[in-house]
Amino acid sequence: MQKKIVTMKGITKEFSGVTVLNQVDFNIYEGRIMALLGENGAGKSTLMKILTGVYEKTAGEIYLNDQPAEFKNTKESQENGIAIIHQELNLIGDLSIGENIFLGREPVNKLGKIDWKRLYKESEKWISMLGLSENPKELVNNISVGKQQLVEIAKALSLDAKIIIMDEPTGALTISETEKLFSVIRKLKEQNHSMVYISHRLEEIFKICDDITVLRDGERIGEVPVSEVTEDKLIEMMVGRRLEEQYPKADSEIGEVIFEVKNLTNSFVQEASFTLRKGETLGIAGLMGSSRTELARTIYGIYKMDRGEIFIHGKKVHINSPRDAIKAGITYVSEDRKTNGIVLGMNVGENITLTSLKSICGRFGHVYKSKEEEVSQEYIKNLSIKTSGTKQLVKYLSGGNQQKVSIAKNLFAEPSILILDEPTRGVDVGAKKEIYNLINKFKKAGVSIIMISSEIPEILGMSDRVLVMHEGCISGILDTEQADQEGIMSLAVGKGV
Amino acid sequence: MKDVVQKNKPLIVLLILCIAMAFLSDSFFTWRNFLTVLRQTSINAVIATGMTFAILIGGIDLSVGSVLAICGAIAANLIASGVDMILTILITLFLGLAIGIVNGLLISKGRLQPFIATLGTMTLLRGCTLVYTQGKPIGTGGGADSLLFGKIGSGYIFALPVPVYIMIIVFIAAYYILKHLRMGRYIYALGSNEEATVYSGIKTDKVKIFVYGASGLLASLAGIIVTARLGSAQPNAGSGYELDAIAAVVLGGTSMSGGIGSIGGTAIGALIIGILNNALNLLQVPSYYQNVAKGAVILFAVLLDRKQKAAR
Amino acid sequence: MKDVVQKNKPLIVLLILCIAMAFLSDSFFTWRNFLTVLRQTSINAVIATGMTFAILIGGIDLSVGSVLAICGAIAANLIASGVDMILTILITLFLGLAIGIVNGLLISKGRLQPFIATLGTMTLLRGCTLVYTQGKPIGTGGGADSLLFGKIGSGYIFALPVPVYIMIIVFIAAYYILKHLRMGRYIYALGSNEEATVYSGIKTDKVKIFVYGASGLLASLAGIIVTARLGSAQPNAGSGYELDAIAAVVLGGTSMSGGIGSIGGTAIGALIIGILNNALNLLQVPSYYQNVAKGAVILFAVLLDRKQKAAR
Amino acid sequence: ASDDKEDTKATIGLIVSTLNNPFFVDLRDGAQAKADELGAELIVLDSQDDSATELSNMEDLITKGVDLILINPTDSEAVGSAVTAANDAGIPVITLDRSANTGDVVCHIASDNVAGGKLAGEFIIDKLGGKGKVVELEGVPGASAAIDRGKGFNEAIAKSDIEVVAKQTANFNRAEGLSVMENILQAQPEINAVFAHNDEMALGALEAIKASKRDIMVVGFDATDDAVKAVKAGEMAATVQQLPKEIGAAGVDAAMKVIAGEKVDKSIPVDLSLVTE
Ligand SMILES: Nc1ncnc2c1ncn2[C@@H]1O[C@H](COP(=O)(O)OP(=O)(O)OP(=O)(O)O)[C@@H](O)[C@H]1O
Ligand SMILES: Nc1ncnc2c1ncn2[C@@H]1O[C@H](COP(=O)(O)OP(=O)(O)OP(=O)(O)O)[C@@H](O)[C@H]1O
Ligand SMILES: O[C@@H]1[C@H](O)[C@H](O)CO[C@H]1O
Ligand SMILES: [Mg+2]
Ligand SMILES: [Mg+2]
Repeated sequence: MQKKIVTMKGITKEFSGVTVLNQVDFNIYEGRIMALLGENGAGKSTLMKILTGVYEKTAGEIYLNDQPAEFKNTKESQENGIAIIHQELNLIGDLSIGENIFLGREPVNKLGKIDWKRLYKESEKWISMLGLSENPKELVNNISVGKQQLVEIAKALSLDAKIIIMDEPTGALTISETEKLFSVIRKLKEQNHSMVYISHRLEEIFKICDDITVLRDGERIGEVPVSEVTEDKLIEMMVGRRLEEQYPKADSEIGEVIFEVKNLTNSFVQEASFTLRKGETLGIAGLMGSSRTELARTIYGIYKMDRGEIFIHGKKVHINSPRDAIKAGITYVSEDRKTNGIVLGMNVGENITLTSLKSICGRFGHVYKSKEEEVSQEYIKNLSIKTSGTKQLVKYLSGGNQQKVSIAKNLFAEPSILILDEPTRGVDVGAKKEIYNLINKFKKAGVSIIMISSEIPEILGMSDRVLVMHEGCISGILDTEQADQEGIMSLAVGKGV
Repeated sequence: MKDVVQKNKPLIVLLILCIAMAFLSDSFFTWRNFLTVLRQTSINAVIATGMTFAILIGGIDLSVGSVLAICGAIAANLIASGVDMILTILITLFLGLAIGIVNGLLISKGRLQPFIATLGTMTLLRGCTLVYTQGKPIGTGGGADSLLFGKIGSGYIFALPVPVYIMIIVFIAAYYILKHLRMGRYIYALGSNEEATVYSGIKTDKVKIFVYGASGLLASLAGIIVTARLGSAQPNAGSGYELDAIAAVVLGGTSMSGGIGSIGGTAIGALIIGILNNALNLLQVPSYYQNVAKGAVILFAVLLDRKQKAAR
Repeated sequence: MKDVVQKNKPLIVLLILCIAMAFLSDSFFTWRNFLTVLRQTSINAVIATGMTFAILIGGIDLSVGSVLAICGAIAANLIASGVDMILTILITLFLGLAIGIVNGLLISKGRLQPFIATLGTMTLLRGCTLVYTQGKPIGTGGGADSLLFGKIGSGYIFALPVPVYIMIIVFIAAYYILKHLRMGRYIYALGSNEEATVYSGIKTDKVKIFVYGASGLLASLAGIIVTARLGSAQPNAGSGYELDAIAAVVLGGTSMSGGIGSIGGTAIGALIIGILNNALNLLQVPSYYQNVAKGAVILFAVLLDRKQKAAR
Repeated sequence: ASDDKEDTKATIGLIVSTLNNPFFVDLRDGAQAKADELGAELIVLDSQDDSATELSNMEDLITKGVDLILINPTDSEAVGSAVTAANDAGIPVITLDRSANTGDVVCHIASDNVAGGKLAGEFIIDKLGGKGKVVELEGVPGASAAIDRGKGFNEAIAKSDIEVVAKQTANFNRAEGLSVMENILQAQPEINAVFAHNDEMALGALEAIKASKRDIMVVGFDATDDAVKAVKAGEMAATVQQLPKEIGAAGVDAAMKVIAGEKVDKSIPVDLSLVTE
């Protein structure tokens, strides 16, 4: 066996009386990559936050190189050679890329003045290593979520830590970015760095990890070398049962065209035109930064259109705000749930009913609480949202469960057109399947779906047609039958099929 | 259990204050003094209720004191010139509402930061009041309506002062809005996450206008009470009242960053401040020391109630 | 190009004001009046610099006026009792710094919301000033050191008033801190995203203590200037100054929610307010209308400078 | 337009400590009326009770180049710098209502607040027959009027058997006069008289006393219209009259004389009197 660089023993964590980690053991081996797997809410992020001093553990011991270690904050863990890339982005939007990478460790001259030249030169080095060509002086607010994710990774790498923890680093990355990241990870491994890798994408685990630790409901299920498991076995360990087919696409009846976009143009999107039929799923693929999100948000009334028309049932509609969109039967599940998908400070029930609160209100705006309880219970059940109840604050749910609340909230508005922007980002395999089943269910009920996704297998598995974007333009629309990974990729990079 | 204590910390401060006073002063625990405290609290309580709305959405309304002053002056003038009491009240409330709506428009459509927008209207309206009153108090005169109007400030109904009824009605209405109406839900949502609220199809502009409108309306109601009690409107009435109202709201456990808080808390906060003022007088604390005591109690109370989350 | 205009809107307001005044008053564009305006601006500018730090981290410091008062009183007393000028200044600045650090501790370690923490210390320190001065002004006496001390307020060096030098030095130091020192980066980071700043291993408590300490220090510096100018310290000195300082910061384009803003902006904001006060007097605007005008200008200036992002 | 003064017309600056108090509004009105009568231009600036603003006002008037400055100081100590600034610019200064401790002043026109406080004290001694319990409502802590009136009043009653049972600030403010008096009424079973440092507080206290249905004599200060009305109606016992209009008028009168090169007395007292029923 390899040398253990970190040993966590009997880690228990309670949040206001609720045990989320129970006697968990966890190891990190020198020069190896440990995968940490488990369903949403299994406790993966919490375990890593305990290791890096973000949370205090309730019980248990931590050893670094066989020495007892306990870090009171991120700074201490950094000083001891542990870097972490958190699941949720933690960048300062109003600072530049370079400033973010070196935040807290700015190079200074003898008088304490920041050495800007060096700072930007070094940043450039780190981001270009990850294939990011952005100017390091650019404000983080002005780059897309995917690029922000890369900046976050660059920041962790620049710490030059012995141990690097990556909590779902590829959530916002496309395939080529992910490949780039993997090559960096391999290089680091060759240099004897150790890593923890958390991801819900099992194929990634098989590609780069050496060992796997599986958590389920806060308990450690086991630790195995990658070479000794199959994907099915892993899934069974994670969810405690076998899962059937990955993409259960339902063949529903596809009806007439109910939605049409003509020549939609603004600062993000040029001359976008497409149609959507009743009961159809239209996948939208494209590289990071291809403005898929912006297209969706323009339709949803967040961004203004400079030109173009939108028709629903052949009738032209004017959408100037999300409210108009919802009224027209369109809802949007955001890719960025923390900032605009859900209200973290409100409870599960209140979030689910927010968009369509009117439907459970009396004439004078009185909210019927019993009705609210009833419908939110229903959604919690249907979407298997892991929560202690409707009154649980959403901020205390795990990332994947927050995503489900975000979807529930949009479903409650009973849309005829549902836009899903990266709906399974950060969602575990079991929950993913549930989301796919839900998509099918609504499809069958005649809802039309637009699904933006960076996972091409998911696009291929779930959509009837695939729309591919490249730099703000629609570079092609394919029937799924004719589409394959290569075809989509070549459209995405701007080459014709 | 721990949760119950956490939630009721403002109440604990209130109790400590009451118990201490029971030992320190004989006159404190009397029915009469109880009514006096309630009546004195009512003005701040009414303003603080509007302030609670503003703070819940992550905003603030610094203009309340000036709104109180201009509305009070106009009410006094109307009554003095023989306008019917009911009509006077309606006009005054309407004015307060209108000013509040202007604040709301500046903040929503004008996209101004609430602190600075209401700092602007606070300054502007104080100027208007000085111009309108020419720096002198306006009496309500001695007419029949004036006497009736005075009852709003000093009258009794079934042994309880009229302003206390007003305060209670305002509390109940605000509680109902926040707890049971859609608008209340939107107020909390807006205060917690504005962007998500917009994405949920809620007209946040309307919510903001409602909130500042309500705050203006309640400030004018407070102006009516003050003017009725004194039988005259002072040009510098209400200055500094915004700070008392904010203190009441925060002592009541509402977070200045929005989204968290309740009217019940504000009621307790207003009572703490009312009792504190009463206590300082009853205990004959020399004037120079009163500010010291007030500052210390505010700090003590909020330190006790500090949130888990770090503030900036 | 659009960006340049957007960034320089405060400057545009300032220019409009100056150009308008050039037409309206002969006495405005004179070297004398220029110096007068700068000297008058210096006190608010020094306070506003500290306030810029506080607002940049998303906080606020309401206690500046009271810090000014207590520090001024102590300085006056020291000078009057014959303490050496330099020593007096050092003691006073140290006191301001210490008070500021207490604010910082209440807010960081005590986890209090800055508005309420500094509202508490503002009230408390005003009380302390009254107790210390017994409500009476404290003169600096007539000694040699007193005359020298007075020069800090009214002296000239190479035809420029001393307070103007102080103001310029404060601006440059603050600019350098914000632009080129690590602490400056942490201030912006903290104001922009506190959680992420913590995750980056930055001791945010230290940043907060630095910021409020600086604000206290600068308020005491302003207290020294005021006391030196007047030759005496008033118990009510500085009340309301926090609002002028905040107005200067916000007029300068700094966002009340933190993370965005600059010292250059604050300098312009303070000048706008200084020139406005000067202009209203030169134009003989009747005093009641001055508040109206001031409120209107503040609103106009911020409406012009409103951010793209919606405010609550 | 420009701020040029017409050649013939005298321009007088008037800096008032605050204009949201009726007393000073009367002072201003008296000055304005006199200025209109004598054909002078009067520029009125408000210091908003802040000494630094006062100094700024002074500087701005110097910039404007007025012929003479009438100043009602926010505070006798702090006004020194402002007066000195005018001295340096060669502009004569006259103080109104409150004096200046430093700087050269052509003349000081005022009624004496200490004397006024005494007057009120003696009136109460007389009415209560030399003994009883009184409440003192104090003005803004630190304001010179509050300090002086309190001083005169307490000096006067020190010679009698009158006891001050409560002494609290109501900040010269009517609404606070009401609530502070209400609270004092709770604590004190026996009160014979109230002395308030100004009429605003006295009128507030009066409301509280009326509501309590107790029989307590109220004496105020300033003789504002409201207070005089209350005295005439038998609700208030008395108020010390300071004749602020006359202070203002006398100020302009003296100013014109100084501008014309005539000599004026160093100190011009304005009568104090007690307004009673
Ligand atoms: N600060 C907190 N307060 C209360 N409960 C919390 C807190 N943080 C996490 N939890 C709970 O702890 C459990 C584990 O959460 P954690 O974020 O570690 O899950 P995860 O395995 O990372 O899930 P995901 O794959 O969705 O990211 C969840 O049930 C979550 O609701
Ligand atoms: N706030 C902003 N200001 C300016 N440009 C922006 C902003 N947000 C995004 N952009 C630009 O818009 C373009 C598209 O954005 P984005 O990367 O989100 O598209 P996407 O196709 O949805 O990609 P992703 O897979 O990351 O969601 C990018 O070029 C990005 O830099
Ligand atoms: O003389 C005036 C008035 O009495 C006023 O009420 C308060 O300030 C004093 O100086
Ligand atoms: Mg996680
Ligand atoms: Mg996207």
